[in-house]
Amino acid sequence: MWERMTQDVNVDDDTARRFLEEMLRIDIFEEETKERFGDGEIPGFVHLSGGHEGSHVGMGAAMRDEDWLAVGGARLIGQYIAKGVPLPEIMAELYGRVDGSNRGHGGQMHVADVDRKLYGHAATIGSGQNPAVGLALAEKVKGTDNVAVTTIGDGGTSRGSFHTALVFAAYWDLPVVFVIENNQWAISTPAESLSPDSLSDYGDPHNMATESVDGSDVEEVYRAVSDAIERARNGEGPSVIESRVVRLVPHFEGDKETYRDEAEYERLKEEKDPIENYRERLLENDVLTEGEIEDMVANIQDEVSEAVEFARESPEPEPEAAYEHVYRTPLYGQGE
Amino acid sequence: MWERMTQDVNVDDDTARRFLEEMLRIDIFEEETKERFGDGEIPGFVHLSGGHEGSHVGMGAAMRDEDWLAVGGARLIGQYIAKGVPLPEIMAELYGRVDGSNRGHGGQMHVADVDRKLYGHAATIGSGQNPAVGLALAEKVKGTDNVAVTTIGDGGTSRGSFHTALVFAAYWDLPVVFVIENNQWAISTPAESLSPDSLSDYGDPHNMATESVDGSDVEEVYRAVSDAIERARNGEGPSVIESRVVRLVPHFEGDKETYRDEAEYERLKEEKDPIENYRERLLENDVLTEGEIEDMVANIQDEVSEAVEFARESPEPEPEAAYEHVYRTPLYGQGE
Amino acid sequence: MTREITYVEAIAEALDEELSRDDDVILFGEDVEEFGGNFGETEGLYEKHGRDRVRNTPLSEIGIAGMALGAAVGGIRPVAELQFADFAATAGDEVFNQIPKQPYVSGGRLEAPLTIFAPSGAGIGAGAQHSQSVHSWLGNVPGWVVVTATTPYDAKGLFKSAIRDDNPVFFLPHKMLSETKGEVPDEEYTLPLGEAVVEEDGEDVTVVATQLMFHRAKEAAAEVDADVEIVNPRTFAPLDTETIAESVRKTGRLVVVDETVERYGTQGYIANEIVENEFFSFDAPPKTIGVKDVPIPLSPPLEQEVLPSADRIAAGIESLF
Amino acid sequence: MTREITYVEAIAEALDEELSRDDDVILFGEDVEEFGGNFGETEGLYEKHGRDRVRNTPLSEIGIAGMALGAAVGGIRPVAELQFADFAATAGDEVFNQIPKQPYVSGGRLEAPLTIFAPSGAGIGAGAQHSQSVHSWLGNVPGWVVVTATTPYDAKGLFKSAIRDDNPVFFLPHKMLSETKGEVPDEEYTLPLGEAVVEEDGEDVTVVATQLMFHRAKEAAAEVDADVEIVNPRTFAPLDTETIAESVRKTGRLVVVDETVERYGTQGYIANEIVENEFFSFDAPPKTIGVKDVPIPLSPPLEQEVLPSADRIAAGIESLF
Ligand SMILES: Cc1ncc(C[n+]2csc(CCOP(=O)(O)OP(=O)(O)O)c2C)c(N)n1
Ligand SMILES: Cc1ncc(C[n+]2csc(CCOP(=O)(O)OP(=O)(O)O)c2C)c(N)n1
Ligand SMILES: [Mg+2]
Ligand SMILES: [Mg+2]
Repeated sequence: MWERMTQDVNVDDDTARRFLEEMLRIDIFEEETKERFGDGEIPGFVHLSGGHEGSHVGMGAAMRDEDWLAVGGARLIGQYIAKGVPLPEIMAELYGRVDGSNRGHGGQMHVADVDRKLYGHAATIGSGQNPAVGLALAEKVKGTDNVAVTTIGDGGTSRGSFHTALVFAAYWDLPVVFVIENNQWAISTPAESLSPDSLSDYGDPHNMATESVDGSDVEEVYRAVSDAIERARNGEGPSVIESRVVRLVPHFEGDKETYRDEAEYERLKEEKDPIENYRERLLENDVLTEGEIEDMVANIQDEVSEAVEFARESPEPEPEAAYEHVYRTPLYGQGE
Repeated sequence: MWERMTQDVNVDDDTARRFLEEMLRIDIFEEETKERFGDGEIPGFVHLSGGHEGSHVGMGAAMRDEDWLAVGGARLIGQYIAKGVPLPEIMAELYGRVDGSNRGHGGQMHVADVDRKLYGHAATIGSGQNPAVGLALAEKVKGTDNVAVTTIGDGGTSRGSFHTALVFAAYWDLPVVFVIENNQWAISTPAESLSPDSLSDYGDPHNMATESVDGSDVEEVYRAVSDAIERARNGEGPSVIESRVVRLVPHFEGDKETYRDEAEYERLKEEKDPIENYRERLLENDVLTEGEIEDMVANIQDEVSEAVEFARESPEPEPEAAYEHVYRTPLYGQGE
Repeated sequence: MTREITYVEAIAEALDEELSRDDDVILFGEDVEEFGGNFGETEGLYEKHGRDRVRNTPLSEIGIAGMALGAAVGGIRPVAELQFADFAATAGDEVFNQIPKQPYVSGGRLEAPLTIFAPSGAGIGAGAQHSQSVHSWLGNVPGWVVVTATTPYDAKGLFKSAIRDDNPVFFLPHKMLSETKGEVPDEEYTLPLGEAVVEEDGEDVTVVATQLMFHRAKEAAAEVDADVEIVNPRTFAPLDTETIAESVRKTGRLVVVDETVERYGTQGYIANEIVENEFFSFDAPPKTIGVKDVPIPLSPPLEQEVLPSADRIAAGIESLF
Repeated sequence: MTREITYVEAIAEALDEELSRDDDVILFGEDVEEFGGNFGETEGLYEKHGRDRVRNTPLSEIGIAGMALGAAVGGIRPVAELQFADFAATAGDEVFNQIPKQPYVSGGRLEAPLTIFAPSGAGIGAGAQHSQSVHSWLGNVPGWVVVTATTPYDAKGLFKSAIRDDNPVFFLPHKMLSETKGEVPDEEYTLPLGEAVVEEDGEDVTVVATQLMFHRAKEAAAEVDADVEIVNPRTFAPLDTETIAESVRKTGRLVVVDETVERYGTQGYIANEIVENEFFSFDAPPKTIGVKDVPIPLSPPLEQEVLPSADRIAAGIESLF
């Protein structure tokens, strides 16, 4: 089912190093998040991205800063990081603090940063795709060549809202790239019980460009998303990409994963860890040395520790903040 | 774009006669409806089926009485008739009277007759498909081999609810036949601006059986829907059929149709009237004579006049009826 | 100077003027091009402003509302039509969970200056799924500015403000008023959002009413033997309770009429807000009038039965004396 | 005989018993099989009743709710779960326009004996789209029977009745109560729908409260210097106003606490119903308490700020004396 990963490195060394570094950043940030959540420092839900790092980083690297990202599925933090939101702002938001990206109003499921063109995530899975179409429309109306990339999980593709977004994007040939992160599970429901051969087939009736790639290979995702973005930028319309990944972590922290086959799970952890595989590939191809990687890890660990410090030191919002940002006031014409 | 209609008759003579008769019944009933609406006797909206009669009759004939029909699109009355609801009950419902199928609570958009397994119509276009999946599930749970047929317009396929219904039907291989009546228009929006080549392609990613037929040919629709129903009955799962028809009437009575090209419209009326074409075909093949058809028409005219009389004589509901049927009371355990 | 135009013409003028005024305004929805909207509200706009600014969409309210949200966040000012107000539910997640909450959830970093408009209300025999008054649903979801229109003057002035406002605004004309006529200034004008207006002065009883119910309340006021003050809230969220309270402090009596369903509709909330804060101003209990707790039936006599009539309003007023 | 079980266990027992009792009952929703539901509410059911009766669905609330409607009309008795009550909006057309209206629109010819259940309420840091109390939305749509659960006893007895009732019922447990324990009879029992219950007798003031707010109201009652009567409405539509009215006729004072958003929420309607009909029984204005007009924020201190606390309820009670 999974094709063997190619052992070549098909990007330049700098890019390759950045890929590994960014995947490690996600991984280390999330490991820390898990600890902090376990210690009760982080409220609410925490969904981690283990196994998706290659997909997130490949996609992020394919985008320009000016391209929008509308996050879907439940693997969120890796995408926020890949879109360039600073770690301290993300961590402070997970903590629900005033210096968080959303001033503590949103939390893990809602990190948004319009300045960095991160639309954020609709916590109702599958409600981010039509907004992504709207973001692309706005860019088109404004005459830019920026595109909108939007992700969704295998589970989310069952929602009609996803299909409507395909209809709308195709209708005006808008620059939208739909990335389906098929990690084989919607919580406990296996994607293999869905009828399509590849979930990217959902683009076929619309005559969209579609592709299914091994999403645990950062370079493959980078290539496929780059191609799709280029088409979109050139006015060739939307694409649908299935990024086949594995969820190497529970659905959310606390999920006992009773529904998973243990042997298969172990095999996947062994074979499909995007970071481990890429690390080995870079070592084999002499792009990096063990020592360089250790330095990289150490640096990131420092960054992450700083992010945690930042979050911890950021104050809880004052109670009155609960009533802010509901409306922009005065309303038009009010009080004149 | 339209293939030439075959001139053979491929059903037995009795069936052929019933096809023509039933199409005429729809046509004559609707002509009368139009008049009665014009005279202000019928309240609310009226959407007519001109051009869809072959599709409705072919589909209705392919079904057993025990099969469910969940009506979609905005061409409604022809489908109610094809499912066997007595004309007086339909007409009385259009009038909003107590002897209407729905006791005047529903009207033209909501004729429902569970005894005849007409689920009725969701007046929000595209909200009937998931209930159809549920109807099929109920039959399966009860161990019957009855199927659910559900129609939708070309416009309605843009709603995600339709796609979700495909996902659910495919997920359990339920006996559902999705018929898309593509009449080229969603009010004023042309279907040709949608991206699929055939709207039945929407079934392809689900690996469903799909077919696109000339829906103005009653025999073609009969054959295609019969095949799909047989598959469904045999446990071979859902199908999607595109029935390519023409809307030879305004969207609803009152629509000025400013958006249509007149020459093309005239051509379609000339070439694609399912009744006129079938009439000629039956005459050419000596299945019926002019005189027999005239008798048929006269009989139906009587039936329709009776339906109008029935509706006119049926009383308006008493005001208190407005408060009935909201809840079945007493609620469970209430007042004990 | 003023002239008489219809309510639908007022809506079309508002759209036309805002499309002309601001390049960032774009209009989309089902059948807004040649067809001109179900009630004629977008007639001529596509011809004048072109297909990039006035766009027919495929048939999906989720698509329309979701696209409007993204477009607004993306920096333009979308005005999106739903053909019937009932279809707010058809785009339920967008309308209840996404649009009104995104600005808040982002801690104010994200703006959604969009307007959705949709004709609401009963009276044309459109049945249970095309006749609802939904400002109770919308107003119960913080984040929406919910605006109704009662006259051509209101329709134009409020719609223009809705389009210019930086919040998501849901604008609700009433389909029974489409062809009613009224005075509208020749000059450009806007009306403030979030402010109720005393439309008729009176001393004895305050009647709160909007849309079709406003007109029926006026009829009722003419029938009864009391000096009726009529307050038109215009905006249902945020609600200008102060204007209503001030009126009740004067009259001592309150009738709230609205076309939403009574149970958890607008009426009880509005009445209770005033009662709770102005209890000792009341000379009689408050009276609420709305659609009884039933869907809207098709049959015209049944539809009229459930829709508050001028007589029912008059009886409600009289019951307080 | 009784025993102590948790609220979630009570829900699971109700499902188990009704699945055992009636072959027409089937259960479906996201992750109801091995996973056992987000709060453990379907644990063990799939193993016991099999995959034909307990079904994981693909991820679509429209699919779930729409399929439930069809299955009910088709003659079985579906019980469908939405993972969060907020997702009522995600199946907006089904929940607002289709399910509750089809029986009425068909003139009573079509029955829809389905139950949808979904955990509601705030308090677990789930944010604006997973924390809402939606009985104000649902109760504003005639046709739904809307039921909430306050204790394990209520949860089991009301859920069983919901499943057996021939109307569409929306059953709303509260996620903060999942692990609370309470006495539940060993024997089978059901509780009546449509009937409020006086949970605590008192002479001075009536407090109406349900779900989490009931428990906070009880705390508040212990804090204040007044003899508090607590009425639990259980069913929000239809609403048993008579039981509340009777209490107020005795106490002369009314506080309505609920977790819906205050503007067009349940509180104002309930308070006003009593005020309108029992005006002269009141010794003080009514008092309503709910979530202020904001979405639910993530930050725990902010979330607690907007969620009515026992202190806020106590202050509300005291303000009436
Ligand atoms: C509309 C909606 N339904 C259900 C949920 C609850 N839920 C959260 S994540 C999830 C599974 C999502 O699966 P998938 O789309 O494959 O994304 P993944 O978790 O695998 O990243 C579900 C059912 C939700 N958040 N939104
Ligand atoms: C959800 C929804 N959106 C919009 C409408 C208004 N409307 C009624 S019929 C129609 C066009 C339907 O087109 P199509 O599905 O092709 O069916 P046809 O009218 O051609 O039979 C529209 C937009 C509706 N009834 N429901
Ligand atoms: Mg998944
Ligand atoms: Mg059509």
